[in-house]
Amino acid sequence: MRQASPKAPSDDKRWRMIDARIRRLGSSPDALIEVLHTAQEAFGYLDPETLAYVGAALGVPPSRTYGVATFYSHFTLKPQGKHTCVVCTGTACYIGGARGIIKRISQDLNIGPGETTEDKRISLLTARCIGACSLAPAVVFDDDVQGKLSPDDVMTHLEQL
Amino acid sequence: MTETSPPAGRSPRVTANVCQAAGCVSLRSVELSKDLGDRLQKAGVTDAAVKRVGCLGLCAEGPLVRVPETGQLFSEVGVGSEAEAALVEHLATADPTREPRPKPSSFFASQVPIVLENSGLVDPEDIDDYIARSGYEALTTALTEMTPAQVIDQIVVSGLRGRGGAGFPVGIKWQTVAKSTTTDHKYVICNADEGDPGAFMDRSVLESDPHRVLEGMAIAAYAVGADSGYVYCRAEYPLAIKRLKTAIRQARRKGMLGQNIGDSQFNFHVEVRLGAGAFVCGEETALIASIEGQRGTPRPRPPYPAVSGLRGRPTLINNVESLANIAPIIRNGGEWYAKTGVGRSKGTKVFALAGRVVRTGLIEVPMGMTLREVIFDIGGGILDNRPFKAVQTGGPSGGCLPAEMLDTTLDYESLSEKGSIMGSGGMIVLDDTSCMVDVARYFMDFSRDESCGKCIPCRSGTTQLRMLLDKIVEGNADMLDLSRLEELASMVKATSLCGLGQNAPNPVLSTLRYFRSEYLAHIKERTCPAGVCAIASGEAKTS
Amino acid sequence: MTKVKFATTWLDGCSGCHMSFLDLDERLIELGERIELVYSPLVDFKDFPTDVDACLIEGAVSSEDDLHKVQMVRERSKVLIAFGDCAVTTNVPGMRNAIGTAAVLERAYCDNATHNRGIPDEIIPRLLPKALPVHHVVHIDCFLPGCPPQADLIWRVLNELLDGQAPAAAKLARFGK
Amino acid sequence: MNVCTLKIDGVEVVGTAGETILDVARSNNIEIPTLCHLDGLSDVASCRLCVVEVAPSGKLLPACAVAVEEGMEITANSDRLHRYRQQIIEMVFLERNHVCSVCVANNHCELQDKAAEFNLTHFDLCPVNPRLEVDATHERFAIDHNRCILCLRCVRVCSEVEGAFTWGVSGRGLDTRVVTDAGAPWGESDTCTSCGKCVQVCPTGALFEKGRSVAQEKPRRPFLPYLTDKAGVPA
Repeated sequence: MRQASPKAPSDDKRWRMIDARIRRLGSSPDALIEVLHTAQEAFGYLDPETLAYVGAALGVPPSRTYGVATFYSHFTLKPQGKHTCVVCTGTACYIGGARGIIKRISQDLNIGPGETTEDKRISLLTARCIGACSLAPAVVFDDDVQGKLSPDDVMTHLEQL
Repeated sequence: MTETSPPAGRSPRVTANVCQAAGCVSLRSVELSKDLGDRLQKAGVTDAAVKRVGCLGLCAEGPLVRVPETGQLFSEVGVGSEAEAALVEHLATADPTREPRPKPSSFFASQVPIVLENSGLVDPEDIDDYIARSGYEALTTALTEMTPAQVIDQIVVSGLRGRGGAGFPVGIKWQTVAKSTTTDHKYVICNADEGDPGAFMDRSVLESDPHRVLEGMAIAAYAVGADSGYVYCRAEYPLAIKRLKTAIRQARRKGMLGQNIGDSQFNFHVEVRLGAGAFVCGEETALIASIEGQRGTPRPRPPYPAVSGLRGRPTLINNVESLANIAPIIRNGGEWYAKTGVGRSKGTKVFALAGRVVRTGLIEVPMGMTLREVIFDIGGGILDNRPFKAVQTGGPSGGCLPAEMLDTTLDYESLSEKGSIMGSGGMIVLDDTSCMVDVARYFMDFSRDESCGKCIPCRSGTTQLRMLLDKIVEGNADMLDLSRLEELASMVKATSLCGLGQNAPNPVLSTLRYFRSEYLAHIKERTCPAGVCAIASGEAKTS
Repeated sequence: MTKVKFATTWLDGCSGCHMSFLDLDERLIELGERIELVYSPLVDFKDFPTDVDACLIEGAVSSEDDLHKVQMVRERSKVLIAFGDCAVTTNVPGMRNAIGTAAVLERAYCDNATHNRGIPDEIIPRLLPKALPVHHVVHIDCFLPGCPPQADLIWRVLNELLDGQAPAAAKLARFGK
Repeated sequence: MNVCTLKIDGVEVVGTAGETILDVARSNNIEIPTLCHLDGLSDVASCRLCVVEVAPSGKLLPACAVAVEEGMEITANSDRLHRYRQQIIEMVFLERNHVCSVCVANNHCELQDKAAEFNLTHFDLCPVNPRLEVDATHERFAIDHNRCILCLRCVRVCSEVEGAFTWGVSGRGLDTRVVTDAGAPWGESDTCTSCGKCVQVCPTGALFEKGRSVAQEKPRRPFLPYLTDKAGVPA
């Protein structure tokens, strides 16, 4: 399966980051998940071109690359909105009112979990537990964890993003 | 990393240990430590230091600051808050030699910190601070004074069992890996893929005391003959990952990891591998597949990873908390460790206490403490004085115990006898506002979403169980559905390929055992006693 | 000897199971000696009697009419036999279940219609959201799958029932052919 | 050669090291049902039909993937196992949209056979009825996901025997699907050699040759053992 290392699809600097990660990990198929992390950090999501490039560089067949990218919930094959809002649905948050928060966001912004608003401003995601149980219910706005939130608080935060 | 420190050579009169674990960080504790430094400087206080430390435990009342010299704990210290002003005042004037030490609050009084002994005391991003508190002493002792077999002996004597959930004796696992022969590498993997909803023990340990885990891994590697290791950590824990990577870099520079550790012949290299959002990767064989860059689907065991694991080589997998226990066991001896605990459950257990209790947070208690003591003494009872209904341990693989079981002791055997499990340490308290059928459905939903899809009983069974529970909470089920639920639950338990599927029915089985009347109310009277489930009244039942 | 009051009926099916029943051929005469056929689409009875001993029911429960019919038949029959794959699993009528009622009606009455396009709101019975196997609606005493159930198997099952035995032969049936 | 004696369903049998419980049972004419297993391919132990009870722990282990050991006492058939196997078959039927009467594999289908073998006359549980696609873009073959039971024989034969790695697995849980390459239509695959092995090993009518009508898809499986040795390594 191993071929000569492929050429990056474009001059975009971000490909060089990915290349560097691939080299550091020895271009081995083992490194697939690590490199996909790097690629998703760089581009925000994994498009077919990225998957093809990473697979070719690591000697992983397309069916395997795609299989891994779709298995793990952290990886996304769709572009995300400008901001992300991750509602924790861990047990403490669930019994603490996460359901009401999701309902409110869905109603007000007209998006369900996993969806992005029409203006591409906000993506609503859910997490199985972010480990901030003492702050239940918790929501992560971009990378900022906020706790003990009411649906109203969440909407206020979203407006201020 | 100290924000302000007194002139070199002089130790500070008082120190403000500012919690920098994820809970408090989200409440702006990083800004707080900067602000405290500024305020002290402005006030001309030169003999007080501000130090960034790991988790102080009482997460619900963050941001937390402890002054170890006086024993004072300040909670809800927001930037610019009154609490902050009081803290600055205390720092400026307190005289630790005269100040009477306050009695520890009931949250801390009955805790026994072994795993968390450094938590909230050391700076997690400073190896020197760790070393100053006997850090890497155990590793050095092991390398210079003990044979690998002697190290394993101490672990066996300690009676330490796996803290990831299953409770397999750690020493025996080590022996198996040590005995396995290979032509080249053996591996040590630290399982930091803490996936149970409602559990944050491992996150907190990694954020508060990462070197402790690395030291445990290095000792394990020495004992079993491994030369490489991985920490498999959830990608959802960015702060833990950052501190781990910092710790690895520092340990390498100090010669505590890498080639010829402590000038011995022993080499051990550690790398961090990120999970990518799959609960099933907490299962050993799935975790290995994931480190190998594949879909995280489990495979049948045997062969066990101890014989054939990562890349087909003998592999030792222990979870964060298990490994965090290693250094103190080696430092103080296995017998010392075995003195704490009860029956076949030795030592302490860290729990993430959450849900409807007054004081939530991270606690470490000796095995054998009762649920009542944890929930009512440490946790301070139920919020708003509501009645206690159930305590959930072990997450989606565990069960719910009712009030009659509150005197159950926290040990592996008692909990599983009562139909729950110790699990990794999530402990969620439920009051009368929770519907137990809804809670069972919540966990089944979790297991269904996290099923890897490989084996039929788990893939399809969790879906079918969830559909039956849907019927019940919607008021569309009959008694036949209830018997189907029970029959299917035991079938999924018996036939699934891995622990995820085998344990997925536990929340259903335990709620059926203790809260059957709630199921019957949904089915026969078409009402939800807790008022949680929206039961459509008067709808004709068609399917 | 009083004859067993026997009926057959259909819901959403293709009548193929009834054709297979007719494939009993000359055995129908022998059967006629033991049963009295009190209702069937194959003969001209207006109403389903109130005291049927045994009834074969073909087809899935697809519409509101089917729903009422199966409930009425159940009430009036001592032994009810789900007859053929459509009754047992929904089979072909159930193929719409994954697609949804609206899409199916749209396809049939709009996309593929040459004149009078539009979904009828009268005359045609209203579809249920999903086609259901009969036993998801009423209690069923015996299942005889197959598309259609083979005449020989129908023969054996009916004889077992008429002899007052549990219909063991039904277990020899298989889905599909 | 290492020989061991063990008991399966009370019968004393002899196996050699490296043989699985399934191998030994079959060479002694003891029936253990299988669905994902296929001679000539590696075992994944995912269908769980072949689980047997191994004393004294009473744990259920997949016969296809567990090697025999001296002194094992195995229950391969019991009322309990029979009921479990019935439930497994029932759930497979209900998780996708299986309509035997209009299937190309009608009467040549291993799932249909299993239902009959286990005397399943109806299903108690509810169907999931997922909306699934048919990919008929390949020149000669097609896949109907409604009929796929995720045994992954196609994925295994494609990598282990053909070496093409065209077939893979995407998604997880109930959303797991077999896919060609990176999820693009089969007809656009540039790794597929059109060898047709996947079609031959499919236990149901999920993979079939185009132009075949109801009940016309007969698999030709015996070719596999000629191509591979037991462990699925190309000979």
